[in-house]
Amino acid sequence: MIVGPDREHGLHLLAQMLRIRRFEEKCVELYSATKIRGFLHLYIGEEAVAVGTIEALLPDDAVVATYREHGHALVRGVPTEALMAEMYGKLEGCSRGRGGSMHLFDAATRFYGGNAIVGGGLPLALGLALADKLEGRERVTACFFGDGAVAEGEFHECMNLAALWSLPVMFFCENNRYAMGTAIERYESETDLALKAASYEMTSWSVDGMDVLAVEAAARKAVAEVRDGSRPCFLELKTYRFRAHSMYDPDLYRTKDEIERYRQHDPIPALQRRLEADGSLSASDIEQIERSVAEEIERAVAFAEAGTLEPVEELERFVYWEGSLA
Amino acid sequence: MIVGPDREHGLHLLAQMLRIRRFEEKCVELYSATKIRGFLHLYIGEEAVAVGTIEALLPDDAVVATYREHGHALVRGVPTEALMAEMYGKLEGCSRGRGGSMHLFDAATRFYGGNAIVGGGLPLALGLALADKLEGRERVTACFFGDGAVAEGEFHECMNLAALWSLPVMFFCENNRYAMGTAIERYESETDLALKAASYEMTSWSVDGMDVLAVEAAARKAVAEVRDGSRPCFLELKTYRFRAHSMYDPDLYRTKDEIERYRQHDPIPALQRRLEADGSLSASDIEQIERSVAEEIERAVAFAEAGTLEPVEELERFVYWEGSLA
Amino acid sequence: MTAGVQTTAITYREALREAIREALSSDPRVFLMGEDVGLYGGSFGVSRGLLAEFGPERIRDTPLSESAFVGAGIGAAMAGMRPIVEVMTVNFCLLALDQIMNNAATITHMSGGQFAVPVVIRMTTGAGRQVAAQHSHSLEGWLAHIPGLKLLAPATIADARWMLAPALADPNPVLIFEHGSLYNLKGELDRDHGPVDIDRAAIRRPGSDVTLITYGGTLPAAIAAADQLADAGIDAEVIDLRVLRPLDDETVIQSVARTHRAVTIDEGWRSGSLAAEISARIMEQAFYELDAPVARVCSAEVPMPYPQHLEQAALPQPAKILSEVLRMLGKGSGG
Amino acid sequence: MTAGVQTTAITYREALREAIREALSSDPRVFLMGEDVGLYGGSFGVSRGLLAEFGPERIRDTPLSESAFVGAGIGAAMAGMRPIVEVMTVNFCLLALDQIMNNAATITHMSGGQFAVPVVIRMTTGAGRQVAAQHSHSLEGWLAHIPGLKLLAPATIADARWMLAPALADPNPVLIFEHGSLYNLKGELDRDHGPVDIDRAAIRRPGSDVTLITYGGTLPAAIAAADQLADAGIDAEVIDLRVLRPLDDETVIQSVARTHRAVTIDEGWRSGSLAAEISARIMEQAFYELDAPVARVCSAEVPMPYPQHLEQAALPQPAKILSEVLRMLGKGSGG
Ligand SMILES: Cc1ncc(C[n+]2csc(CCOP(=O)(O)OP(=O)(O)O)c2C)c(N)n1
Ligand SMILES: Cc1ncc(C[n+]2csc(CCOP(=O)(O)OP(=O)(O)O)c2C)c(N)n1
Ligand SMILES: [Mg+2]
Ligand SMILES: [Mg+2]
Repeated sequence: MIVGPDREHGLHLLAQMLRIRRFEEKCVELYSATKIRGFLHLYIGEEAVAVGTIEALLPDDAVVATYREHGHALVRGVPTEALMAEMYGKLEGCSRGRGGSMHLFDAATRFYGGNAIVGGGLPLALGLALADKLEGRERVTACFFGDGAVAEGEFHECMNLAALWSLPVMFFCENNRYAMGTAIERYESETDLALKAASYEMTSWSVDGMDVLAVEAAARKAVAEVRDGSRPCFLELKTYRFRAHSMYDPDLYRTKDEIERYRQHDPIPALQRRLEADGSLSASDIEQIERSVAEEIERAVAFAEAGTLEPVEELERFVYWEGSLA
Repeated sequence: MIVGPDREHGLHLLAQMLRIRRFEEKCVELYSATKIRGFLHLYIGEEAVAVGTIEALLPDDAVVATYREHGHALVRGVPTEALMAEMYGKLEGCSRGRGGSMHLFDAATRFYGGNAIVGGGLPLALGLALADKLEGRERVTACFFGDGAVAEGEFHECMNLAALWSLPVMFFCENNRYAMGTAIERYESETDLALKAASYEMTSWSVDGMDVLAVEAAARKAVAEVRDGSRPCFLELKTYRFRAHSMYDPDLYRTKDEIERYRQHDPIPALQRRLEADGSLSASDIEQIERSVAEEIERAVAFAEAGTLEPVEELERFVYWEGSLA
Repeated sequence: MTAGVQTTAITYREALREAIREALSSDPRVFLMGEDVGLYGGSFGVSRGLLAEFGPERIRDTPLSESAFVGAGIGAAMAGMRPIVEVMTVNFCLLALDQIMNNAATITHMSGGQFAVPVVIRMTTGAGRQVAAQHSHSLEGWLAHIPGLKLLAPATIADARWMLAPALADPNPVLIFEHGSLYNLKGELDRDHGPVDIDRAAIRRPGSDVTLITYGGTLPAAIAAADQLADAGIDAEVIDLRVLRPLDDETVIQSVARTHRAVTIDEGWRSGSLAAEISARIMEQAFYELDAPVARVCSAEVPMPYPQHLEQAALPQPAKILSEVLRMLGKGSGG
Repeated sequence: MTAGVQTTAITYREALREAIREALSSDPRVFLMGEDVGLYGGSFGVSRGLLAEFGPERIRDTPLSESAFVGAGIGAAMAGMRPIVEVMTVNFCLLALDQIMNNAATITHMSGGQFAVPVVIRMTTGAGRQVAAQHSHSLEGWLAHIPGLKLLAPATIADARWMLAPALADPNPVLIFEHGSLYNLKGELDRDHGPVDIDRAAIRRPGSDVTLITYGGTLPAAIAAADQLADAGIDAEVIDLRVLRPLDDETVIQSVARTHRAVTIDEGWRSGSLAAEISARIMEQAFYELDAPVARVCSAEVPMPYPQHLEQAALPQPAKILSEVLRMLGKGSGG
């Protein structure tokens, strides 16, 4: 049983989840208006995962994420304006507009992307953690990936190497039960993912990813193990996406009923109810959070709209690093 | 406790192991004489594995092996002459001389290579088994690979897919404790390999790979599961190679002591002692086996020596299939 | 349209689906496997409906395990099946390249001609949909480097419909590249056409002043450029290579011998592109026929950027083809 | 040898080892990792002794997990380290190609210039040791297709010794290809030479009648051919490309402008080879200087066969270069 948060922290978690939800709802609108293009993978329904886990990180820790990473970038502190400008492909975006939705990067917050190859970020996370280990820094690298990535050979290689070398990597497996249109039972012979981690001699847990307090508690425990024990941990976060895989997906491979059932566990109302029950949340609190989130997003949209398109002459910049390194 | 074999079967197993041992000892000689070139990976010390496992297969089953596959090809029934001619790179070789030591192929015995990419044969084995399953044939595909291959992503993908699709693949993991110069403790976080298999919901056992009777018994049990249960099994064969990884290897990464310790478990004298104790083996039996093996190898060498080199004009043949298929 | 020929309006996507359906219906050894080919219907909708029609044994959804299932297709082909393996996009085939190069392309030769590998591997290729650096590769020209493979690039509805049967009948591994921009292409399909020749390039537009050589996703750009050139009084021939390996030199060289000028249009990155190979072959086989150096219009050598204006600037466009040809004919703006 | 220059007799292998040792000694951010680089000393003996000298933290043996450890090198480089990753041979880099193309080559651009990727990835390449189809690839010319990478091919002892430091100082991913036939090459090393220029090709033998362009493992064959041509009164210039991406066009084009004839010698398969790119660039930049079409001497388009006579027949040999040049100069045997 997770002890209730203090009022301030509870409101903070709620606000973080709402920031993601409202940001993405706006993205859907902007996608319809063709302001945002390409692939757009929504995190709606899974917000408790990014919010709860990233809560457990220190500012100096690193984050490696997937193509479904708006939420992670937002709560990690990548400026909302820069995020929205990136969605627009504008020069002021956090990747200068070159990356788009799937490739959010931000050196200032040690946000190492946004990786659109399933499993492709895991080796990078190992390397970031190895650098910390070799340099004697007590930092953690948080690596997010989906259940589908577990089937990739890369997952296996990385679990072994991280455990073998005692690398400070925190593996956060976002198990939303689907890899695109394929349910986990249809692509994994053993669906207990935490069990798999154990076969590498890696400590692993599983937690309800729809309960932000449970996520935060588990993440704090796991991250502490990584940081203090200087070894990797694996945390499975059982969650669900309410929306289609991407804007292209007609979502015909699961029933409306199933989606409805999971919507009953929407992490945002769940936390709201809990805080209300505790007496920590009033109607005006909600109103205030919603207002401030709305303003934040409005500002971001205005910023993105006002942003500039990179001159075509600069197309070939950054293929190679400009200048030299220290 | 494995019940002793009848006399005839015992002599057969002994002869099979000796065929491999003597064949490879001859190869070493021929390598020094530069008759054989390129990579040469010896199986000496591991003979009980190929002999015991392949004993459990039916003629129609398929075999997929690695670059350390002389033994498997020999006991599977690829003609010794064709094997030796292949080692020489002669037209009469089982791969027409094009493959060499690492790429022995033989359609007649369903011997699907000889694969020099660690892990590279596993997906092929899946495909062979899938074909059988789709066509409703009750055949087994035996897939051999080393302990080192377990670290490859391919291993993981194939274990999952085989288990998920219930493919009749018999995974034979030849754990000789080293991947080239790296001991298993130095590259696997969890060295209990049968445990790994279990994490795919695949039945797995481990057996003393220096005891050919134990290997045969375990292989028969496992192959029966695959054939009757139409699902994959994993068998770890704990063995050891007495020689270096390849002829290029100075073998400096393990102690002479360690090698000596394992030599005490040499599978050939072990079986010999056992048969002698049972009273099934006399000095003249041994002599006769040795003589017949020596003759077989002499014949093979003579065949290879007399073989022809493919005309240079034929270099570009077989890049594409010649003719059409049914 | 010739009178008497039976045609139907169809999309490139539907043409591919019809070809797969026909293969499944006519040969029990054929099956389709890949990520989301079943219940989802294929990430580009090509296989929609086939699971219901042929069942899960023959329409197999796979885990995200590119190396394993591509290799399994190779093994199944060696055992006599006729697998169609779908790699969702060319971008993910990098994860299966060891299987493709070291097994599919090699086993027939390495076994001294004992085993055929009649597998077909389909993938979507190309950019243009703003899906950025990791999802916009055009690697088919690059993969054409590998001996032992055959590579096809259907650029028309007829090729989408009729290339699969001969590819499956071929005893060698055949890779088929479907450009993402073509799926919604609509046109009339000759219903009685039957299997096409998968050895030869096709002249899509005859002409006498310059040869435009291309394939796949850039065929429409080449045709558009040829139309604009016609307006300027320049008669361009357009060759659709269709087969990227082995290349049909004859069609290219004969055309260049007539036009004396050639431009290759190729969505691959310029350095080491298939366009370079075409240029080198013309150099070797038709040097003395050339009135001007062979030119290339390729993609800019950048990982594809997300914003539309940069992506379009990076890709071969009719305007670039046009200006290349005008420059070659000494009619450039001098810029 | 110029008087006063300090030299030592050394092998190519030792030169590589010295370079790695120097890097490890002078920069604490440098470490070496790969399969069997430690206790075994590297499968080609390059790193022998380094584990004892620098310890297991900086000389890291890895599992057989090419994708994971190459990717880990990329990540460590992004975090400020200077990893040297050894992929035992180019044949196995196929398993790590997704990391190389989609991460190493792409992240700087995709992040809008925020992250440098100063990783060095070394691998042995090439055929000639009868190790057959899966172990004899020459893929470096093919990999030079990928924007965002730099590719080096040290063909001399000096380059083996002096290319690593500038490669590590480079903020971009640098791939270094060591041809297996060169490790035992012995020669004198100028001890005070210091880092070499990794932007330019080198003229290894000046000449005026024809330009032989090559790199890596085929440099000795090109030099041998040039020597034999000299005997026949033909003065060949030999260019060692050294850097396969980005290519140094200037050195090549200036040479061709002097000699008016060029042959590229490349161990890669002919179709889609780096030699094709060289041919296309000469076509584009020096067409009017050419007295004859540019020729290519490449490997036969076969998976490498095991027997020595077939392997040697498949590889570029001095005799083939010679006959190509003689044919070009109209002095062929007419055969
Ligand atoms: C290597 C690779 N194969 C296939 C794809 C196409 N693809 C993109 S996302 C996805 C599903 C991944 O599922 P999961 O890992 O569970 O993450 P989720 O989308 O559910 O967050 C697929 C198949 C890809 N991007 N990379
Ligand atoms: C993918 C790949 N990586 C590296 C190598 C080089 N190599 C050949 S054999 C070998 C060791 C393999 O060990 P194991 O699988 O245990 O088989 P063993 O040799 O012990 O029979 C290595 C590293 C290879 N052939 N393929
Ligand atoms: Mg998922
Ligand atoms: Mg081993």
